[in-house]
Amino acid sequence: MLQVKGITKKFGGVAALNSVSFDVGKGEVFAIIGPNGSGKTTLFNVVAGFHKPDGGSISFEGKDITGWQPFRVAQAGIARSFQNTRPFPDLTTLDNVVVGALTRHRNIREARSKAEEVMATVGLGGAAGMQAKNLSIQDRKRLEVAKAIATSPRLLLLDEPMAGLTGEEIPDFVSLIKRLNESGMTILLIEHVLYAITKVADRLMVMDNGNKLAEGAPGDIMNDSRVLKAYIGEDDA
Amino acid sequence: MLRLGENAYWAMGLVLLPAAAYVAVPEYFSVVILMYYYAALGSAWNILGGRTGQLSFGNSAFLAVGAYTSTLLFLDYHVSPWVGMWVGGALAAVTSLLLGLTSLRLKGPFFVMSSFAFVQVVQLLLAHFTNITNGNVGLVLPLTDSLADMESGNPLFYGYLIAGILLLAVSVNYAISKSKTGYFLSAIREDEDAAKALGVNTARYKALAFVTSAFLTALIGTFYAQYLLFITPTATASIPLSIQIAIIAIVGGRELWAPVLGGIMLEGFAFLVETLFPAIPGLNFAVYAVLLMAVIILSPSGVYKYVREHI
Amino acid sequence: MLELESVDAYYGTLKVLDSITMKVDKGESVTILGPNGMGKTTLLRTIVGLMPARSGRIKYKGKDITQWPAHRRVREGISLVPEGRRVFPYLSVEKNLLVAAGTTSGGRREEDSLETVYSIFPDLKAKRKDLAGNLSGGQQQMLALGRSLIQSPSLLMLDEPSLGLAPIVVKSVYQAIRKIREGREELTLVVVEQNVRVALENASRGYVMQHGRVVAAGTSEELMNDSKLKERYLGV
Amino acid sequence: MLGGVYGVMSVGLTLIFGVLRIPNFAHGEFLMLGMYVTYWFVVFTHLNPVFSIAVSAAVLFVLGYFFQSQLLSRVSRQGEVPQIFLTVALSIFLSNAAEILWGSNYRIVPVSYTSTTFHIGLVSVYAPNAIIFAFSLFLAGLLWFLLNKTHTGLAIQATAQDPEAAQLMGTDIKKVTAVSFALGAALAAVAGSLLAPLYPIFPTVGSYFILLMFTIVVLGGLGDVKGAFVGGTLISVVLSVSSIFVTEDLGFALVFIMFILILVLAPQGLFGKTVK
Repeated sequence: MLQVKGITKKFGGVAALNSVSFDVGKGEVFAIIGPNGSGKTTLFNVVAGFHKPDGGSISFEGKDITGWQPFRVAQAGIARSFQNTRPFPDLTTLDNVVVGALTRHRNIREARSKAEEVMATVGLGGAAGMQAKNLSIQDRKRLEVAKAIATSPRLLLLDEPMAGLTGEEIPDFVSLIKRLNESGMTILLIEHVLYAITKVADRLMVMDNGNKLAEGAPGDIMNDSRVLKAYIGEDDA
Repeated sequence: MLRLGENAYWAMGLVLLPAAAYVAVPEYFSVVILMYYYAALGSAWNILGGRTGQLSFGNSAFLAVGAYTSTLLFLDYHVSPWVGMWVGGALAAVTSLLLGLTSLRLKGPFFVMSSFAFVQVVQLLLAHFTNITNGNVGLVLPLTDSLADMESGNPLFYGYLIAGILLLAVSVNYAISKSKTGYFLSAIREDEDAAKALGVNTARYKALAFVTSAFLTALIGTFYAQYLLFITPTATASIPLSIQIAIIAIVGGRELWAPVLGGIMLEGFAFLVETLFPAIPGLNFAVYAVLLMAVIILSPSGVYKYVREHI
Repeated sequence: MLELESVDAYYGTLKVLDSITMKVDKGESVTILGPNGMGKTTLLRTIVGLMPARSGRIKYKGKDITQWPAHRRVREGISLVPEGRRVFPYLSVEKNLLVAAGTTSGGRREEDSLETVYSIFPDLKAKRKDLAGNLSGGQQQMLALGRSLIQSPSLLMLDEPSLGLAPIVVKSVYQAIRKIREGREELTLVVVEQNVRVALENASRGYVMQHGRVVAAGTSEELMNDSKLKERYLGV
Repeated sequence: MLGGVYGVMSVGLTLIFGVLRIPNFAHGEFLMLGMYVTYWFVVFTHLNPVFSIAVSAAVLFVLGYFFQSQLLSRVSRQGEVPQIFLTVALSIFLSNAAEILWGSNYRIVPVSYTSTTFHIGLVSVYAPNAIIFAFSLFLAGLLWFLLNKTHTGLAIQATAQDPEAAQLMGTDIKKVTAVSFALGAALAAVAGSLLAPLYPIFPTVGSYFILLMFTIVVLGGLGDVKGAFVGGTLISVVLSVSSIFVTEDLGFALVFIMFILILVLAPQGLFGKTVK
């Protein structure tokens, strides 16, 4: 469904991404893990059109979308969430989601009912009338996902959706991701909470310093010594 | 229900005020016209500045485009201003589209500065091409008192003409606020990148807001020309006027009736100071400036909201 | 040295620090752990005064500094090396150091202070005329450390010093930190680090944060060996 | 010759933008006040207008400091919009206050050397222009020294680049911000004093210069001190060359169109320094 080939991105001469390639198949949950600063978010920004890559190509459902503007990428069926949540602060929670739904629906009433449905799915139904800037961290995380799925994407990019959630709240979110996946959405996510990933992802890719370090099933990856080293840290540091 | 009620009250008030003023205080009737004129300019500005968050210090350029187009069409080709005003609107829309395609990608203060320069360019061009515009001397419209020429000896005519344009501007604002475009414009104002991520073609919607705002402003330009029957580059495409338009909407706020309140309040205030202290030129604006500072510091989201919340 | 008594902090209406109480003694090295978004950075920002504490008290060297502006806290010896280094990109390396020295030199000659920093970070001396924005990530981290060092702080706080750096560079950053501590037994260190092992190896005690609260505290050994804690809060 | 003074009048604007991130719409009025200070100084003391520079700089420094620390700082947390409008309000206030106090008549500084020219080799030089030029160079040097060799100057640069990091360096950024605004206002006043013997003085003279100053700072790169002088020189050349080929007003129109294009195409300015 999504093919990423040899993506390179440089900032000020320093390579933030070094020829990274991976494929995501239809219906998969594919996760990218790696320490902070390893290039995960940059990779997301390149896929979603917020950064133009310096090399490589991206194709989605057979179309070459390399270098497309973010709104075109979104219209093509790829929605993203931001790691630092980006609500429309002065709008109500419901209106935030309506904005997303309106990119697929002409009619406000339809968009509103779609938005209400999405709000119920993510568990935000009770906060519909609240201004988005007043939501708690957990609800902001939910809103971030709600806005994205209101655009009825076929591929959903989630940037650390569980960062800021506690151990007790994570299982909820894991089951939400599973439900979304079962409803037919392909999901590509960046995550830092490792044990949550192992419960939800079909495949993992590990990044370190802008390079792809490993790729495979969660079980194999978790036992890879290179991965542990990048994650837990070098013994002699 | 309450919202609908409020809209009805405002609209009714706007329609009744000219007639009431005409009967009660005919010598001050021109003040009502000026109030409506500024309220309409503020309302048109609000579409870009309030809903989209792109502050323009350049809207008077479109007033000039409207005023000059309908006037030149009338003087040179005997086209009635009733037709000319729509041509002016269209021309302003095209101009704003061309400008918008280049400058709307600028953010915050950079867009402000570009719009500021744009007015000056329009003013200099209008002054320069004297063979068409008669330069800084300006153009005088013939006094015909004929409704077909959008003229009348009865001031009430102008009161209702500008009331009509004002209600049109407010209605457009209302229609936008209830539409998909309105949702997208608010999203752009709140967080443009987040709006893009949802698939909103932000450049297109900003341009749409800009074009609509320019179109309405140009209609007001034709009114201005017909009311005074005299236009000059410095009175139309003027930086002080542009800034005043922005101030009306900033002081009022970005809600539907807020720029109307802002326009009525500020013009009423200016009139009051002028009447009370006619001997001191400059005093009205100096006091106006102090008042403006007070509003910005004490009630940054506008007087309308402040009144709704506190009174 | 540093005491926090039920400190709360907010972003708008969002509570980001919830009744934080902690105590750090002179010469200690303490680490603060926890997943992203749990308030670690906010905690450091509140201690240095970039974020106001809405309630509670912060005491430093026995004085109540809760209401002090940031620059005053810095001048009294609290220094923070911020996340992402935040060097002044358009100033030369040396001017970056001089900005820091200008407010806190306390009568020492600037050349001496510069030499002290250059002796610990010889790379910076070689690059002293270069714009800081043109340095590599590792060099910028050294500069950020150098800027703090030149202030002769009593309390040095580091926010994710290894963020975005290659492992070999991380190693040299921690070597530099150890070098800074040599001969400065009085210097107190508070480090936020997501690399749990590196963090605990370089600290004597640690706090674990979750949703703006301290949920666990202990010596490095205790935290290192608490596998349940690691799974539950640290996500490893 | 006027390039230098264009630089001086714009450099304050760029300094204010660099630290406060807002275009100061009252900058033209600061210049206007500088001109009036010189006018009254010469009228009362009969001294050379050059000596009024210190006075106008001091007056506007105080006014600038007061305005930033008492008014602008109150809304600085709400972003740039209220701050921009406050500078607009100040601009309206100052030009109208000037009209109330001194009337709207044009005033001319009574100077003896206004019409003198002298000769350097083959070039004949108009005396006031030469004085202005020499002073502009001197001020540029002084400003460079201030910004690069003093702690306050370094603190101003640091605050412009990253206010939070500057706080971590122990900088009192509230004070630095007020000082930057005050210094910017003082520089505008100095330019006004330099120009006073050449231009008629009236309450709205500032609006004649404001857009030109914006153009110059954008050309040189907003917040870039050196760029303001380069931009000032370039604009004065463009204006004098274009006045040969087209009329003066069209020359201005071209400059302002250029301004919009540079804003869009090269927001760093034409000579803006960049970090690789």
